Amino acid sequence: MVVAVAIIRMRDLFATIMLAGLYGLLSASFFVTMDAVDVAFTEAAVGAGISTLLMLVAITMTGRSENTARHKPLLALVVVIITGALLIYGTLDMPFFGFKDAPIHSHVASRYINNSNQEIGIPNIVTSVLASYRAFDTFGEVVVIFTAGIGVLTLLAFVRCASTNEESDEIGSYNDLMHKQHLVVRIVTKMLIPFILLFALYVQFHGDFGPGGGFQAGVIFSAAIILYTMLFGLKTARRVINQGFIQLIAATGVLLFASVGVVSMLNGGEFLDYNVLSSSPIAGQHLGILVIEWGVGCTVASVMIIIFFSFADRIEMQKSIKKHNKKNKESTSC
Amino acid sequence: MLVGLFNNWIVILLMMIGLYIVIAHGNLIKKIVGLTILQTSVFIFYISMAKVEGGTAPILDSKIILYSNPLPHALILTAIVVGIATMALGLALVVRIKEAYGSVEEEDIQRQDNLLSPEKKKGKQT
Amino acid sequence: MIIIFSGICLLTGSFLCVSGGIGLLRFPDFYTRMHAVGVTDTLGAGFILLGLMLLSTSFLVIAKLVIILLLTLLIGPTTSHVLAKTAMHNGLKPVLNQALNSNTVEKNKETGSSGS
Amino acid sequence: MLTAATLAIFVAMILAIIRCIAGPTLYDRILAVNMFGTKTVLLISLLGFVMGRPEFLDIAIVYALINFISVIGVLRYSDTSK
Repeated sequence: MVVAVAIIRMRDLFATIMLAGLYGLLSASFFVTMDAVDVAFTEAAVGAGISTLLMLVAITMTGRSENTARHKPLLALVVVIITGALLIYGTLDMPFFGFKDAPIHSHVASRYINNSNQEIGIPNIVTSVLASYRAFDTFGEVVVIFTAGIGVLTLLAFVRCASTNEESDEIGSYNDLMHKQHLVVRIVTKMLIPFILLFALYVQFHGDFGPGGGFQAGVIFSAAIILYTMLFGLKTARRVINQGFIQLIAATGVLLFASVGVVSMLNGGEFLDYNVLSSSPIAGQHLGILVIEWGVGCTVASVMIIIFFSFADRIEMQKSIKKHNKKNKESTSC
Repeated sequence: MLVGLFNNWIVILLMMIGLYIVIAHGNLIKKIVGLTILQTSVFIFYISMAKVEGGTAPILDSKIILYSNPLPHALILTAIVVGIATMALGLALVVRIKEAYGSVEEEDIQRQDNLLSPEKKKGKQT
Repeated sequence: MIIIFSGICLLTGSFLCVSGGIGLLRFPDFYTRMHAVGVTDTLGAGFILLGLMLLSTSFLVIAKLVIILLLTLLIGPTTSHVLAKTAMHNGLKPVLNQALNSNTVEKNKETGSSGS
Repeated sequence: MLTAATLAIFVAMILAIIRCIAGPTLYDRILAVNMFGTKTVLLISLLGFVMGRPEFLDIAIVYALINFISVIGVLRYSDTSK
């Protein structure tokens, strides 16, 4: 909370973003104390890692300082205080914290807790709710993420001219430069990246039994790729992972999710009803959840990578434009 | 007696801070940070509703009887990832605005718009 | 017996963590702060994880704790190294002179009190 | 013993937050965030033991990894921003 207040006061945007990252860490540890391990998992990977990075990248393009003038702070304060007072008045009727018989616990939740072991057969209730009971919701979320990826692509993408010869030279020189500058980090990173990828796969397939699942695994996987990109340069990373290939994977994830639903419809059930996928209902549920989590993981990972790549691309393009401008100026002045 | 509502008040305070940043600050990136705070306050609200006194995390085990409510966890889990995707979209918009206007301050952008629009009207009339 | 050992480890680790925090707050310039944090952080984390390892019973938990321990051992020094290198690269000079040193201490106190 | 260690880590975290808010230079802030991340790893593994379900150490592993990645990223882009 103190951090949030400090965020208002801070004028240097860089400091603001560091504080925002800290805030993400804090809220994630709050989630752990509130028993929400899955949520803490996601918030750890997203709030503290990727969002901080994205904001930083955006800031390098937009400049770091903030204008001092704030328009109508008094009016804003009045509006905020009135809203807050109304909301606090509203909370007076809320059930107390940790109360067992609160209305939220009395409708569907008890059914999820009591019956999911027989109906779905996996220990992690959050995964079973996410991937089986409310699979249609999750499908919607995945589509939203996919759309956001497309949106970022359309906003930031540009046509690259293919000049392979120059590129390879550039990569070589860049590599030498970076190798001298960040020798230790690069070697440590090379050691770490396989473990991160392996851990992402573990999270992906262990989601049925412990905290984890497609969303978290996707974010961790993309974090590994982003780490590689930051230290070895965008062009090298593009050689490893082709842009078209990631876009294909993103679309494949969504399609995989949808096709599970269609297959279950063809087998005589309803959309996303896994009971009919296999001979026994529980085996069907296992299969369905596994495939769906895989689809979610694919989409999330590739969308995150796409977003980061397009931001990084922008930076490189702006740099090269600046270089061009400088060269032009020099030539005109001569 | 009112101590039981303490968590709600903290959430509301956070929400107000986020709202204040969104309204009162001109910088677009700062506004996005404010939105993130607002978003996180909503997450905290849901998660604190799901907590049951004496319960543990909703992963089944033969020894444990009382669990926290898994439904809000599932909702918030997806909401976080969707949140970052939309945030990335917002940041992309900000970057494009910076390229088009040369500034990310709301007032500068509005001033440039106001300068532009009368000329357009004139152009239409002639 | 094991419980006593783990208690000793946990206490040492937490003492190191707190002393690292105090060092982060009280030391005059960036490099000394980094020294305080970089040294105590890794050692404190190691001790606390060792204490937890002694407490845990199942094999899986111990394996995970060992993984965390290895990660902190690998990552902690690396980040300190990169931080120091980047700070040096971008022209942040360490305070070497004694007189200068006391000056910066006062300055830091001022900025600290006004900032917090 | 566990509670004592948890409290100590809380104190260290609060000190790190103060340094992060007050920190005169950028690198002080990064350092504070880095230390905060390490402390969070420890706090989560301790909390798992306090609550009696130490299976949740995966979260701590993710923290350790993500902390490293974000610090490297911050340094990388603070370099180019000048």
